[in-house]
Parts: sequence; structure tokens; C-alpha cells
Amino acid sequence: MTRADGAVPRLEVRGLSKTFSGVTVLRDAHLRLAPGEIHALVGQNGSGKSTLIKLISGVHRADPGGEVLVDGTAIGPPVHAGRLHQQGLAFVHQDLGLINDLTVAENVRVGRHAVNAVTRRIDRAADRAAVRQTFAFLGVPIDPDATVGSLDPSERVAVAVARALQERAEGSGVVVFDESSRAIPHEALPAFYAMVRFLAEQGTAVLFVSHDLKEVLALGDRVTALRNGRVVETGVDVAALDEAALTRLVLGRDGAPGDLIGHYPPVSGAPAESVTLSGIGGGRVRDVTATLRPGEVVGVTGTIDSGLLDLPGLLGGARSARGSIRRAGRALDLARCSVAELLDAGVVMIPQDRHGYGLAMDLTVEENVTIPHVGARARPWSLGRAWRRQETDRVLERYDVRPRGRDTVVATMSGGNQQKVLFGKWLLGEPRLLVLEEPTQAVDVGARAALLEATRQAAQHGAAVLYVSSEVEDLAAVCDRLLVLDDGVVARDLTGPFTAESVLGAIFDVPTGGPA
Amino acid sequence: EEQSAAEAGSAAQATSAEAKAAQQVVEEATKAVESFEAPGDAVDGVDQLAGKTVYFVPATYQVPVFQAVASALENALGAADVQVEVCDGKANPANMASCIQQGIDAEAAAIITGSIPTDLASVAFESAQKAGIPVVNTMTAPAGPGDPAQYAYLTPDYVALQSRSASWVIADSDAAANVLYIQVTDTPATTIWAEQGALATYERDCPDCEVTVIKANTGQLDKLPSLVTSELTKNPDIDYVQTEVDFLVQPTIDGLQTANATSVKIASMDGTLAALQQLEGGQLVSSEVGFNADALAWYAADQAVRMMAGQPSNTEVAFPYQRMFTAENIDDLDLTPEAEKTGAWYGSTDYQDGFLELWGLAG
Amino acid sequence: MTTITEHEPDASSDPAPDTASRARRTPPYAQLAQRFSLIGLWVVMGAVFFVLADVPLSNFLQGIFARQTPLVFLGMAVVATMAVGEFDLSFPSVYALSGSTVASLVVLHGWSFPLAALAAIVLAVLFGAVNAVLVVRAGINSVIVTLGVGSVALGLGSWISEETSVSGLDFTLSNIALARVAGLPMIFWYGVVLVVVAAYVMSATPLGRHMLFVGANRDVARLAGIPVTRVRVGAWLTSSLLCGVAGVVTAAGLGGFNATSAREYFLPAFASVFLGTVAVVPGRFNPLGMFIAVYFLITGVFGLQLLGYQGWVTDVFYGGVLVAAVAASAYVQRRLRS
Amino acid sequence: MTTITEHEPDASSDPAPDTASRARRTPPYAQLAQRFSLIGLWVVMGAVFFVLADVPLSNFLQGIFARQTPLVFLGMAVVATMAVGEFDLSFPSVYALSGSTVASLVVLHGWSFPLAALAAIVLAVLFGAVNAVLVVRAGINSVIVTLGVGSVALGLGSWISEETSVSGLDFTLSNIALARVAGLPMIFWYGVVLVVVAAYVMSATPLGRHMLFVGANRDVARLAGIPVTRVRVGAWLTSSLLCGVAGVVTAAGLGGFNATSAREYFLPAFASVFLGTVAVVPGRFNPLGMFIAVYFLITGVFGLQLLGYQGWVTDVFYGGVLVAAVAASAYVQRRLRS
Ligand SMILES: Nc1ncnc2c1ncn2[C@@H]1O[C@H](COP(=O)(O)OP(=O)(O)OP(=O)(O)O)[C@@H](O)[C@H]1O
Ligand SMILES: Nc1ncnc2c1ncn2[C@@H]1O[C@H](COP(=O)(O)OP(=O)(O)OP(=O)(O)O)[C@@H](O)[C@H]1O
Ligand SMILES: O[C@@H]1[C@@H](O)[C@H](O)OC[C@H]1O
Ligand SMILES: [Mg+2]
Ligand SMILES: [Mg+2]
Repeated sequence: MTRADGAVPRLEVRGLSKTFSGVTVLRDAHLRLAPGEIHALVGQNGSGKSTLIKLISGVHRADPGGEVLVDGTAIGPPVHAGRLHQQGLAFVHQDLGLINDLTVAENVRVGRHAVNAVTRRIDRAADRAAVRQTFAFLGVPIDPDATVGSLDPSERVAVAVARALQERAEGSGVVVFDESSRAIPHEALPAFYAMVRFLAEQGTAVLFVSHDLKEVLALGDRVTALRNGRVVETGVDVAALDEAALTRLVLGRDGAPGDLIGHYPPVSGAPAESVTLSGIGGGRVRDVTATLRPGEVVGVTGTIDSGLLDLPGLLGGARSARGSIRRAGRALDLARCSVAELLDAGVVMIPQDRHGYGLAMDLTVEENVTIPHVGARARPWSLGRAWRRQETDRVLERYDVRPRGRDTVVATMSGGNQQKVLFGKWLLGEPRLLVLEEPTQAVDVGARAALLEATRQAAQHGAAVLYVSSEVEDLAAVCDRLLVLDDGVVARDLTGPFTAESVLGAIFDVPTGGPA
Repeated sequence: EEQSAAEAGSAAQATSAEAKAAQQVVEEATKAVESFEAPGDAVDGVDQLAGKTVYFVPATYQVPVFQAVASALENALGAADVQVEVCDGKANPANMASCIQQGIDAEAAAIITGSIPTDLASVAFESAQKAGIPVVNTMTAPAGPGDPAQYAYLTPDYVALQSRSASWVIADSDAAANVLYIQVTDTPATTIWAEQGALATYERDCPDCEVTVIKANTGQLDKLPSLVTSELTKNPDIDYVQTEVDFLVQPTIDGLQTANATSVKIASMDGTLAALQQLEGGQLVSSEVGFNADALAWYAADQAVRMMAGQPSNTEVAFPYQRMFTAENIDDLDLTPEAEKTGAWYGSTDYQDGFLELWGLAG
Repeated sequence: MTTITEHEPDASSDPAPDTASRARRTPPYAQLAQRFSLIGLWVVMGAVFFVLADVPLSNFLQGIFARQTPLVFLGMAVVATMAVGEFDLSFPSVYALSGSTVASLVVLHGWSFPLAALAAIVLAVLFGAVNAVLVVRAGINSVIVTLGVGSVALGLGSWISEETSVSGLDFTLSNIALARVAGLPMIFWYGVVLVVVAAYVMSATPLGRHMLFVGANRDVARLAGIPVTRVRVGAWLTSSLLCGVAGVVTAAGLGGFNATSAREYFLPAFASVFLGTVAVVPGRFNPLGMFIAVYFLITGVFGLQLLGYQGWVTDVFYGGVLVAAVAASAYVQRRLRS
Repeated sequence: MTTITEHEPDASSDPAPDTASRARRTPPYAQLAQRFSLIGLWVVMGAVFFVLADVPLSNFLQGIFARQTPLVFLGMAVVATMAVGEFDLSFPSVYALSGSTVASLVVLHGWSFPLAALAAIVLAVLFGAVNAVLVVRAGINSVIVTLGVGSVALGLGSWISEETSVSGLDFTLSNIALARVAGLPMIFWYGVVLVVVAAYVMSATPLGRHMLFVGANRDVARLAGIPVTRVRVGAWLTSSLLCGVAGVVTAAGLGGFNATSAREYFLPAFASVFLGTVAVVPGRFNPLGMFIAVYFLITGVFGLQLLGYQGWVTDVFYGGVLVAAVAASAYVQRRLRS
């Protein structure tokens, strides 16, 4: 412990452990948060971050021993989820945990509604006033009567934060974010960071989990790092760290991706093999037209309302679309063709929504990894065993998925490891058009490098890669070209090399009036 | 004294010739059985049957009468050291057939069925015959096909009981009833009881009676209450309801209550404790016909024993332990489950000794 | 939505948006149409039957509303569990157990009615508690638990009633269920009060909001500080309490009870609860919708019976109307939205 | 897992992990214990009853396996729909419709048996198609659809059979169901073949994998190129085909059919299917588990009958054993894991 000041910590964790099925995934975890401190929890995928958070929030029950204290008072284990709010701990669900068809006030006030003492009726006026007050404190003017579904993303974040803060003496308590920034679009992040800093300035302690090391450096005061279920360092002053040092802290080694493009330069495939997207439309996408050469990685980026988030789903068959994809003399009319036809033509999309569209969480790694290839590799009357083992092992190996078991149920894996499985599942085939949607989300800095490398490799094997992301660092690291979307059309088509700054500039400096 | 009570009651109003005739029937039917008369010759060799097993397959154990029959069979056959194995048909022909098959597979000495018309499980019955296992078909029809050496029938006279129940309605209404008859369509047997029993009686004996028929089957009892309501809504003059069997009584009352028709009189068949309690309490149920299940079991055992001992069964046994209950004689009964089991409601219970004697087991 | 589509994970995706979700985002007139389409359909159907049947109006109405049906109670029991995401197959058995118990204790064992009623309700709630322990505490699949617990309850019911239908309750007790107020029996009014209270609780109180969140997403609910376990257990207990009361009231009204008839309420109760999700608060399990659906279905069957149809026709009608009402509602909603 | 825990989203979190998920991470011996615990329990229970009942072994076994039950067929029908995430309440009615149709067409209308059988099966499949259209195409909640369609099927069944049980099929037809092979009737062997084939298809073929993913997550399945709609429609059709065949075979074996008895199979079929998820392929709807569960429950009830218990005891046993088996399985698994 590097901090030795005598003040009572706002939050203190001592000696927490957690064992699943005989495997101890968290051992003797400890950390301290002073009032007003923003504390980052970092570590490799599967290192135990979410588990630690879930012990503090009472989702899981810790192994015997250990202690959780708020302002010096022990609150568990076992921690009672129902009492946490009174005890000063609030958690922002990583998906924000909002119900879209209820109003802002209803979402914020759930669990602490004001009621008329006699009728037990929810006192809507009082709720509204309380919500207004919280928003006033946060400095965001949101109508308490709006339905949450109609809010924009940064407002949604504010609603989730307001739920965590309400009825709290200003400047007290602890707010915990488990990878919340992932649910927040790029443009909303500054507002979110400002909100977090504001909270801390008032004296509230903030604990957050993140794989985004820049975010950690920019937002955090101190860092605790987990590795293999153990705390390797805690209370490290962020001011004393740079990205490389933080990476070493997470990985235990250096882990910069290096010059990926130099290492895997674009190959020049036969122009006949080019992939042409024409007139792609649907959702916020109005008309995306572009030509991609095999062997190149083309980034696609833009603001939240540019249509960026809709594009991958349109191309991958996740949602109904207009337009066509042409390659090698073959045209696929998106309005008509099935997913099977897309796959048949080598069009593969790796979705961002891992739980909804990516993986069947209750099935095993082997089942998830092999499902896209069952049609091609199995015989109608028999699945075959050897190829499934082989392919699954390749994925486990190549992306360093932990645990290594072919028969591990995906739901029991850490978020980052799930992401690796998802990636591997689709890269096994040799896609001709690979559409990636925020592929490095949730993965640690080491895995990020591996995924970016895999992206370049896929291109080298002849795929045209469409890399849809708002992570400027990632885009700069892998893209040969960059398409910037605005209002549903391609507003700029830039050629690399890029830096994070140039990508950022391209996104927010879009000249009005169509493609450059 | 029953006579005078009857006169004080409804019979006093019986003025028409039809009503008087019906009243005769009712009076006859309300009498208890005085003493046992052997249904056939003595049986030899019953003592040789010890250790054998007889299967009893009731249509459904949910209907209490079958439980009564089962335990009475155990007593009756137990007297000859014959074991009784009960297999519940669960109101489902597939189960009934499986049960009969089970008896065949276990090489039972006889199979006694309860309320299972032959054609409901015709294959299984036939298999039993082929396997040479005697079958006693109880509670369906008094007679039918089959070699008496291997196939016997025994039943209360359901057609007569239905008819007597109708006669009570005729007598009580002075031959001017507006009757709602609720018929069970479950099996061909129940249809025959209704048509040849009650409906034929109204047709023949009461030209001024108005009869409306609604049909129900066990699978649709949930719709019966509103069906009754709708009939009474359409035809508020209905003053009698005759239900074919007792399990229709409760849904019927339910429907009557909805229609606010609380002065309608119900006549029904089976003589279950619940219905008799309602009769005693003066709650709509005004007439019940029923039979002594304990006696029925002894009669059935007699048929089985005959065939097991290598003698032909009796054909067309007239089962005497049947009786009608009305406000006039209900007070004579001890309305408890215990009394129900003894069979005392129907008169003398000396049939038990009578059969033991007939089988050469007395003393 | 939520719990409804849990069984239908796909229904909300293209090409077939489900009836339920998204309702709140539809334009107001579409919402109204949706909210009250079932009521409209009901009134029209009732009017047609009334005209065709040619019976006095008061008789017609009584035939529908004076029915001694436990369906509103049982439907409410199902709404209580469904709303928080639990699936209960045991409710008819618990109802049967309660009815058999009260009737048997009084008639066969000479207990006083109030005591017997209390015992019956306590027993019912006990079974609700067993469900809760097994589903919420032990985490066993609720379909299996309630199948099993229901079977035990049914067995106990038969045992208590000595496997027969019991009657002979004091006639005056039937006033509990049948005494008429404004021309309709108490049991109707109990249903009305129950549904109004439940609708109030579910829509206007914190408890209702908690149920909504628990039904929608338990993890979110837990993080929001909602006592998820308590809400779930509460739903099971409430549900069994309602079944218990329904059993007692029915037994009193009929002067007895027949356990085997109880299972007949299984399908109609489910049908009403699900049909009710297309009305009033579209897409959610809601008491008013359930209530309307109960009488909607009763009206249809009764109307047909008045026209002289019985037996299979009513089954076909019942099924057809159920599907048609939901399909029509889905269609209307989709049209209005696009 | 998947479809099972859909109704139990919470069951997978501490303190109450559900029986289903995660099984695959348990150590091999725990897996084995889980896989075969139901079989073990079954053998022990069978042995106990056999010893107590003191009857010849062949009679004992025949009493269990020579039963004329459509449960394996119906259980398989339920497995087919459940496995792909559909919820079907109409299967007993479709079974009833098929049985009534074949019996009535032959007996009441003089059709030849093969023709009548074909008509019955086609009719059943038609109802499966209606379910499929309404659930898969129109996207209506499957609980409502199958409640409605089931009611219509039952109504039609009563209509065709003139609302009574029909009998009088040619005796020789019963050989279809009852001819004995190795001492057991054909209907048993049909079940065996059906289950073996289904188990193979579901566990070892691409189709089985497709079903697995469609049941687990339809969007994931769709994006993997699986023809989700076709798989779902196929499940509905297969399920109704099985019900149709079951009706025909049962009618042939009995020489007739009684439509109202069909609903008796609702709960046992569900119970077997869900109980089957604790065996063989733990956590998944699987044919072998269902098969074992069917005979597990039959053994229990038959054993009790041999000991002279009827009526309520069997209900209590049935329910108790169901819950106990699943609870024990959950407990064993948890113990072995920690
Ligand atoms: N319920 C569970 N059953 C079995 N193993 C589990 C369970 N939950 C977590 N684990 C294991 O515990 C380890 C730690 O997981 P955890 O989710 O805490 O990691 P994490 O640090 O949050 O990783 P990520 O950065 O990928 O989100 C992983 O190996 C994971 O597989
Ligand atoms: N059904 C489940 N069974 C077992 N454990 C589960 C289950 N669902 C979640 N977990 C546990 O929760 C963790 C996943 O939860 P969560 O969704 O918060 O993941 P995460 O690690 O934060 O990753 P991400 O946020 O990227 O999804 C797993 O690490 C696992 O420990
Ligand atoms: O009540 C019995 C009835 O259920 C059965 O169908 O026939 C015989 C009757 O005694
Ligand atoms: Mg995590
Ligand atoms: Mg997370």
C-alpha cells in the first residue's frame, strides 16, 4: 500500500476471495479509496475485476474471511444489495440498467420513490422535484417526464448516474462504474468524465473498471492492478505513470502493438476481387457507397448520429437493409439475400453486442466457435469431431483465451475472454469481406494488440476489412484508409497513415456538403 | 310410516293419472332391501382358489364409488384368500387397456372392470379372453356377448335408475314438469342410460312434461355452469333439473345460482355422500337414486369366483341393492363416510354372510 | 414485454414485432386504440349476442357477471407471479387444496367454518412458500417446481377430502359468495375490488414499480436497491394467498368443493392473463386487462350457449377468438405504428 | 440453461446457481454423477419397489414397459419445440384430434384405416402449421397461440367424434401398437427408435446444432447463417407430426379413442421433459433424458400401485419425486463443484 495517510478510507476492501467450482479466481483482494478519489481498477481479461466488483455489490458471495468497509464501518461480507444505497455504495450497471419505456423520473427513482404515507401512492411531484434537483446538481437539464427511450446517449448516462447519486448528502459515498464508459458513445464521454470529476471534487469516491488506459490516465487519481486474481499493486499514483508503465502494470510485460501496418503491410489483391458497397441504407445510414480492395483495412468512423452504429448490422444481415454488395462479378441484394448467402459469399460481420448477437452465452466455447462452419465442414448426418477440436484449439491458442477449456460455458468466462471467442469464431473461415464492429471493446491491452494484429492478418490473407469503430487509437493503428460517416453517408475518404489525433480531427471536422 | 310421510309430501298433489303411476314407481323405489337372495347356485371349489390374484380395473379412482367397490372386493375375495390388485384406469382408455394388459401379463385369475364399456378398450378385453382369463364387466350393462364361462356382467340397472329418477320428477310435478336433463356423453353406455332410461320415461309417461336436453362430458365441465345458466335464461320456466350422474350436480348448482334459479329441484343418480348431504340440507337436490357399492362388489366377486372355479357365471343378474332417496327417507340415513361404506343405507347387509355360505366358506 | 417475451425471445425482432414491447412509444391515438380495442371488441360481441339471443337484458348481464367463477382470483394469482417473471403451473392445485380443505374440515371433521377457512388459507400459503423456497432460494426451474408442488397439493387435497367431492356446508355461508349487491353476487364484487386494488398497487405504488423492474431485469433491479428476493417471494405468497381465498369463497358459495374440477381453470386463467396483456397496459401483465379478458371470454361462451351452441362449438370459438383477438391487436398496432 | 433458464434469468447467480448452466465446467466425475444420477435413482427406486412388491421380475418389468402410453411420443413432441425455444400448450389437443379423427373416420364414416390414419396425421400437421404461422410468421406469443389453437383442435376432435368416445376399430389393427417383440409391445419399441434417432439427430448432426443455437439465441443463430425460421417451423411441424402419429397408434392399440382423456398427458409430458433436463445432457432438453424420466415416473407410480397405493398417494409421490430429483441433482452438482 503506497498511501499511508491516517484518514478513514471512504471504501476499504480487505482480504476478499472468491472461488468458483474449486477455482479461486480472486485471492485476498484489497484496496482503499479516500474521499474524493477516482480509483481505477485495471487488469487483464479474467484477472478478477468484475468478480471483485460483484463481491462488493453483493451479486456474488465472497469466500469466508475478508471485509468491506465504508467510512470505517463494515458492511460485509455478506454484502446485502438492498442496503447498499443506505450504506453509501452505488453501482452504475454497465449497460446503465434503464428501462426504455419508463420515464426518466421512474428510472431514476426506482427503489427510492417518494410515497404518500396513507395511500402508498408514488408522489410523482416529489419524485420529479427530487430528480430535477439531482440533475441541477449534475448540471444537466433533463426533463423528468421524458421517456428514457427518447434520450440521447449522454443524457442516458446522466440518468444512470443520477440514480446512483440521489438522496445522498453531496460529496458522500462511493459510486462504482464497471466498464460503464463502454456503453457510452465517444461524444458523450467528455460530459461523462466531467460528471465523474465533479462528483469527486465534491468528495464522493469513485471506483471504475476500464481497459482504456488513456481513460485511466486521464481520469484516475490512483490505480489498483489485478493479475491472475491477485492484487499486484494498489493505490499507485496515476501521476507517476505513463501508458507504457500502466501497460506493464496490467500485463506484467510490455505490450504495445508496435507498427502493425509496417509489419503487415497492405497487400494488393487483384482489382477484380474488390468489394463494392453501393447504396447501403437502413436505420440512420442513408447511402453508403464505397469500394474496398482485398488486403486493405478500411476504417469507418463518425459521430454517434452519423449512422456508424447501424452500418455493421446492415452489412452482416442483422437488420433489414437496402443496397448491394458486389464482389467477383457477384452481386448480393441486401434487401433480399439471406445471412446464409452473405456468409456463402464470404461476408462476415463481428457484432459489438456480444450478448445479443455475438455468442450463445449458455453454450460452450466449442459450440460457439464452430457453429458458423458446421454447414461447410460437417456431413448432414454427422458433425465430425476432429475438425471441431482442431478449430476450437486454434482459437483458444491464438487468442490466449482463458480458461483454455473447449467445454467451458461462455457465460462463465470474463467479458474480454468472451470477446476473444467471438473474434476467433469468425476469423476461422477465410472471409472475403470482414466487417468488424468495435472489436477491441472489453479486451485488455494485451488482447487488444492481438486482435488488432489479427485484423491485419485477415487482410493479408486476402480479406477486405471494414473496421467500424470510434476508438481513434485503434483506427490509427490498423487502417490503411478511413471513411468518415456523416448523416448516413460517407463524408470523407482519407488515405493513411493516421495518428489518433488526425482521426479525431477527421471525425469532428467534417466539411458539410458531402464527400471530400 | 314411510307411506304416510310420502302422502304428506309431494304425493298429495299427484292428481293426474301419470303422476299417480309415477308415484307408484317412486314408492317402490324408496324402499330398502329386506333380505339377501342368492343370485345363483352354490359354488364348489372356492377353497381351491387361495393364493390367486384378481385384478380390479376401475374407470377412475377419482370417482368414490370405485374406491368403495375396491375395498369391498378385498373383503369379499379375501374371504377366499384371493388377493386383489387394483389398477386405476384414470378415466383414460389407454390406462384402462394398460391395466387389463397388466392383469394378463401377471396371469391374473380374473379381471374385474369397473364402468369400462367393452368398446372403450375392446382390444384389451379381447386379449384377456384370448389369454383365457375370465372377465367380470361391472357397472356398464346387465348382459352382453361373451361365453358365460369366461365373461360375466354385473351392474346396477342404470337404465331403470334413470327411469325412476325421471318418475320422481313426474310424480313431484304432477306430470307437468319443465325439465332440464343433463346428459353425459362420455361413453356409449352413458348415452344409453340417458336415452333408454330417463328420456324414454318422459316420452312414455309424461306427455305434458317439457324436456330440454343439454349434453356435457367430463372434459367440458368448466362450461357446464354457464350452459345451465343460459338454458335458464332462455327458459325461465324450468323447474326441474335431472342430472344423469352426481358429478354434474355441483356445476349445475353453480349455473342455477348464477341464473338466480334457487327454487329449481334437482334429481340425480349415484347416491354419493355429497349429494345426499345436499338432499338432507334441502339445498336444491331433492331426489337421488343410488346403489350399494359394497353389495355390488360382493356380487361381482361372486361372478368372478364362479368362473375361477370353473363354473359358468350367472347371466342377467338383477342387482337388487338400489334405492331412491327423497326428503321422505333421507332422515333415516346416517350420512357419514363410515356408514356409506357399510352399505346400510340400502337395507339389510346380510348378503355378505349369504355369499360366504354360497361359496362354501361360511363357519 | 419483459416477461412475456421471455418465452418469445425472437418475437420482438424483425420481421415480426411482438404485440408487447414498444407500445409506449407508439403515438397516443394508437395507444388508445390498443388499450381499448379488447373492450371495444367485447362490447360489440356482447351486443351482437344480446340482440340475437333475444333475452331480457338483466338476465343477459346476470348470466355473465353473476357467475361464480374463481377465474378473476386465479387470474390475479397468475398476474402476480408472471409480472415478476415467475412461471406458475401449480395455482389450480393450490386452489383445489384450499377448497377441499375448508369443505372437508367443516363437513367431515366438524371444524367451525372460520377456523377451517383460516387453515385452508394457511395451507395454501404454505404451498406458496414451498414454491418460493425452491424457486427463489434453491434456484430450481419454476416449471418443474410448480409441476411437482402442484401435484403434491392436488394429492393432499384428495387425501383431505377422502377423494370425494365434499358438500354440506351450511347454506347460509353461501352468502359470503352469493349475497347480492346491486344485483350481482359478492364474488363479483370481491373480484372488482381485488382487481382495482391490484391495478392501483401495480401502477401507482413503489411496490408496483419494483415488480416491474424485477420482471424486466433482476440484475438491474438488484443494483437499484430493490429487494429482489423479497419481491419474488412476495409474489409467490400473494399468488398462493389468492388461490387460498378463492378456494374458500368458492366452497362457501357452492356449499362444498370438488377438487378434480379445479384443473379446468388452468387454461382459461392463462388465456385471460395473456389476452389481458393486449389491453389497458399493452404489453404488460396487468390486472385490468386480465379482468376484461375473463369477462370477454365468458361473454363469448355464454352468448354462444344462448344461441343454442354447446360442446365443441364453444371450444372452437374460445380458441378462435383468443387467437383472433391477439392477432388483430398485433395487426392494428403494427398498422398504426407504420 | 438456454430455454430452461429463460424463465429463470436469475437462477444462475449466487447464492443459487441453477441446475442447468455451467455443467460443462464441472469436473468429469461430477458430470458423470449428474448425467446418470436420474438413472441411478431410477434403478434404486425400481429395485426397492421390486423387492417390496414381491412379484415375478418379468411381470414387474412388463408392468412398466408394456404400458400403452403415448407419453414418449408426446414428450418427444415437447422436446422438439422446447429445444428451439418454443412453448407449446396445444400438443395434447392435437394428439386428441388425431386419435378422434382416425377412430371416427373408420368407425363412424367407414373409411379404410390407412386412409383415415393419413387424414388424421395430415390434420395434426395442419394444426402444427397453424401454430407455426401464428407464432413464427405473425410473431404472436406462443402461449396464447397454442392455447387458442389447442382449444380449436379439441373442439374439432369432439365434433368429429360426435362428442363421445368412439370404438370399434378392427382388432387386428391393434398389432400395430401391441404386437410383441422380445416380450414388449411395438409401441414401446417405436418409442425407443424415436428417441434414439432424435437423440442422434440432436447431438450429432448439424441440424441438432442448429436447433441448439436457435433455442439458445435466435439472433446469434441467424447471424451464423442458420435458417432460423425454417428450424422453428420444422420444430412445430415435427411436433405435430409426432402428436398425430401418437394419436393414430394409440387409437389402433385401443380399438378406439376418447378425446377428453388426452389432456391427462399434459402435465406428465411436461414433467418428463423438464425432469429429463437433469439427465444425460444436463441442462438441455434432450430425448434420452425425457425417455428416462417417463419411465422413472411410470416406475414410481406402478411400484406404489403394486404396494396397494392408489389415488392421492400417487399424486403426492409424483410431485414429491419430481421436485426431490431436481433438487437433489442441483445439490449434488453444487457440492461436487465446490
Ligand atoms: N460464475 C462463474 N463461474 C465460473 N467461473 C467464473 C465465474 N465468474 C467468473 N469466473 C472466472 O473468474 C475469472 C475472473 O473473471 P472476471 O469476470 O472477474 O474477470 P475480469 O477481470 O472482469 O475480466 P474482463 O476484463 O475480461 O472483464 C475468469 O477466469 C472467469 O472465467
Ligand atoms: N449465467 C452466468 N453464469 C455464471 N457466471 C456468470 C453468468 N453471467 C455472468 N457471469 C459472471 O459474470 C461475468 C460476466 O459479467 P459481465 O457481463 O459483467 O462481464 P464482464 O466481465 O464485465 O464483461 P463484459 O462487460 O464485457 O460483458 C463473468 O465473468 C462471470 O463471472
Ligand atoms: O358415477 C359413475 C359415473 O362416473 C360413471 O361414468 O358411471 C357409473 C357412475 O356410477
Ligand atoms: Mg469484467
Ligand atoms: Mg463488464
